Amino acid sequence: MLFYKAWIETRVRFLAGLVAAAVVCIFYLEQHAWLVSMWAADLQNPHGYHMKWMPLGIHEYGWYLWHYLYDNYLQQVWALFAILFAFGGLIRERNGGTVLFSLGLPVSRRRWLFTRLLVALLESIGLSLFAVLVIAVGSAAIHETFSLSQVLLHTALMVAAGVFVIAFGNLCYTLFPGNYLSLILTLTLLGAPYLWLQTYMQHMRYLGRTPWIGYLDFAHTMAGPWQITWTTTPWMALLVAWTLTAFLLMATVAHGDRLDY
Amino acid sequence: MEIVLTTNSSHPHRFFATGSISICWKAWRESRGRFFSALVLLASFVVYAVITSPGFLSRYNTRFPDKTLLYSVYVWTGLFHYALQGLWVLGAFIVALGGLAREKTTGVALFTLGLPVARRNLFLIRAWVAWAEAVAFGLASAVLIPVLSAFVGESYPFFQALAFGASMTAAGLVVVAFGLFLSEIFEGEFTSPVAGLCTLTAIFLGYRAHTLRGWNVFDVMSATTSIDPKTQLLTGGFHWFGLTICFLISVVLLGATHAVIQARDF
Amino acid sequence: MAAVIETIELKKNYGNHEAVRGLNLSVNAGSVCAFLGQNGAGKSSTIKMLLGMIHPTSGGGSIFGHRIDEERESLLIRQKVAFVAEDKRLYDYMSVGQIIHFTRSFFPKWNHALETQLLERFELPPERKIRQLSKGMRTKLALLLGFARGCELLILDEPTEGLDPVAIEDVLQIVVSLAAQGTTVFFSSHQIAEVEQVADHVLMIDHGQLVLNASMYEVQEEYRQIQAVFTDPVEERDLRLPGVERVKIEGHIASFVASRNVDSIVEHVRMLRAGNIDVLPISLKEIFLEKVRARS
Amino acid sequence: MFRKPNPSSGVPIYVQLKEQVRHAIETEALKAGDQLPGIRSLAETLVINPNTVIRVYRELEQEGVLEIRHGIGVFVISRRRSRSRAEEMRDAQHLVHEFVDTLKKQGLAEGEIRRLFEAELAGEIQRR
Repeated sequence: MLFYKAWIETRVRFLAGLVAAAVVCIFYLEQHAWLVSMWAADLQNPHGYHMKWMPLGIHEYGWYLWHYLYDNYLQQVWALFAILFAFGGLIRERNGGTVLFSLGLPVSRRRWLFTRLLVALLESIGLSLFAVLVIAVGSAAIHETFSLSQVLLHTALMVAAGVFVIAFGNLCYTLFPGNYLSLILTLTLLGAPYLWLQTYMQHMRYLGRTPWIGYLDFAHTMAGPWQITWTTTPWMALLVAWTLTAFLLMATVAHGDRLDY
Repeated sequence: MEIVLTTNSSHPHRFFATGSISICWKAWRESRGRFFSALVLLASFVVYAVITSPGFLSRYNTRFPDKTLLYSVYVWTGLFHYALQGLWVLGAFIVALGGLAREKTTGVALFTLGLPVARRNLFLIRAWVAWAEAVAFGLASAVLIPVLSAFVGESYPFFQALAFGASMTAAGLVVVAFGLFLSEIFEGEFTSPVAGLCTLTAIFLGYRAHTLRGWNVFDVMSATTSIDPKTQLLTGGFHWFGLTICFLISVVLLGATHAVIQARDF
Repeated sequence: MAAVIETIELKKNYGNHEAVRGLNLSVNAGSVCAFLGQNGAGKSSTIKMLLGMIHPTSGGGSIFGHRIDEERESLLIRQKVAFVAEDKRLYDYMSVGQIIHFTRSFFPKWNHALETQLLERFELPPERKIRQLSKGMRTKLALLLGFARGCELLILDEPTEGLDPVAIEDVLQIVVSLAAQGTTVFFSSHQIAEVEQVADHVLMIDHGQLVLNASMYEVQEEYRQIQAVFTDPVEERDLRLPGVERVKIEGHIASFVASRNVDSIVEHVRMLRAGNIDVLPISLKEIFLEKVRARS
Repeated sequence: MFRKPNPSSGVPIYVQLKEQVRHAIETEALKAGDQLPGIRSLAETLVINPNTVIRVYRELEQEGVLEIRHGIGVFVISRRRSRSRAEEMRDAQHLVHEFVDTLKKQGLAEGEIRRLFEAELAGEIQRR
């Protein structure tokens, strides 16, 4: 029954998430032909930009999907909605006035929290699978073929590393409930390091160095290499992500139990 | 315990003045947290952009020697036309949220509506405070650029930064009005932010990738039409036409929101 | 009769405001115990502490033997206790039928007969959204969700607040019939008439401290209002007798509120050459006003 | 048969209920041997605390008005005793009539007589 309630509360956000993911996927599939032609033109004329990854982009559709979706925009949209799914819980009910009723039920605060997080995780998985569906249909429409297993592996990696984002979103909401403050604070506290680390690590990789801080670069962990095999999945980074998530969950549980309603 | 009834309504207009000041304070009090976090977000981004600019510029120029990148071009394309503008849009939108629809769910709308303040004033004051906050953190971060550039050994004309900031926040009224509009239609705590963020990011990114190449509000905000293509600094001529269009759209949006509030029953 | 609810030196501070100051109360099984107090006297804080919603600053308590400040045991408490909060708001997005179905899934001993009976007596339309219910209807729904849980202990925080007289009579009748079947009821209220009608034990709290803990029998049998007219003026000091709660002297007339051994007080007053002595019964309301006004 | 007691009348509910039961017996609404309603049902109909009903039944049992047979119910004591009760009431009324006349002859107004009686009665309730 708790799932039923948690699902009702986040139903609208889930639908908005589906729409957003569909828009992003369709948009970049539609752009594919135009971008490839532009890169080809650039490579031809000597003055144009000659980027290392351009030939890959032209010939490898799989790489294109990975670069524009799983390494950039779909990942960011998915993370944003994973955070939004994690918002809510008893704290939100406090200013709704129904928290006394909820706490009156023989349900421990932890069970409330874990139900909310589980529903958020399931919705995030649903969102990412829906994106795969849109890619499949879109790719067929633009007559491009891609390896479904790679895309599914990327989805799995994104979600596996993404649990950190869900836990972080929930903790942030518990600490700064309501009045949209939690939304902009989560975007700042999570967005800034996410972007900064991504550019910094790209620069480092360009120089060929891989400092230890690379493990905190969630953008890269969630994206992983564009061709995932058993050895190339960033296991260490995943481990770091999971331990951090565990810490976050413990903090949320401890804070949640201590709260007065 | 005797209760003494005192009714001195000698200065009715004074009540109006203090009334709207307290509504102002209430609007500020509600969005204060979001204002400061938006300010910090924008300021820290400007600091990051300016401090890493020398390294970036030198790297860029070594790789593409024939296309040297001017500092002013870097500032405009990187900040005013892309990242800073995007963050400002995000901040302005979130600051504009809240309002009577939101209060309805927390059950406090009846109290606010019980006050002797017309719904029109409640909304207009909140709109004005939201826009003032957006202008404040927009200008603050814009002005920060020339100040920090001195430290990094670059120079950026103070007046230019101020003009770009003013143009961004002035045309940005559309974004604030859009935020106000969404937050008054949807009661849910997350429906308006989610809907707003999705549409804004979709337009913002869509505009980048040539589908919406034509005129749109972001060009007006970054004053694309009145800058010198080479140095990307303002060339005096001010893009009045674009600004008036933006104000018109904002007025339409504010009018629509006002109508929604008047019609809504609490 | 085992005590169902027990608190030992229960304290709660909000910052430097002491909401509850060392409360020792006990409620016996099968009794209908009323919890009277002004607004802000600490009633809701105490009730929320009993159910683990607020963590006590110090001291503790137990319900059915389970400690209230222990998260795991508080869960066991909430399986045996039906609670109806002071804030009667429920999930707006659910309908009446949905929320009943939702709550029923947590309580194996859910009383379906009582549920249908109350649904029709309170005239609650099952498919209407809670958002569209009036305050009174929402209160009736919250009470239904509490009564139908089939629990041994019922804790109600101002149950009849905002209800029409017909609904109040229904609620009191349900409380009385549940009490007659052995359910213990602990309810806070401002309606002293209701308390006198339904309760058999009274607890009065003021500024976080217990000022009265007596059964309704004691209150009606032992509490008396004594008025004596003295020929020559008398000092308040020598009227400070054991059992006298409060003395008020206006010129020749002294009025006492006595809580016990009224006979010895009357004898003593007669010895002080009092002229006319009247001994009158005192209503719960006057006791409440005396207790609260004396301390404020 | 019984009216709901008035909680805000200042007179305790158990006193009101006792008077109602006595009145029902005196007006012979309840004849000897009749069974009174059960504790739970009376509590529910009058919407009062079950312990109050128990207390009224016990006190009336001590006064010899009712008889509680455990497990079966509560019954009015047999007719013989209650008839003499009615006669006692008539004699008492006669006595009061004469007494009031003598007080009036001494010049007391009706109000004063009534207050004297109430004070005496109140004092009498307290002494028992």
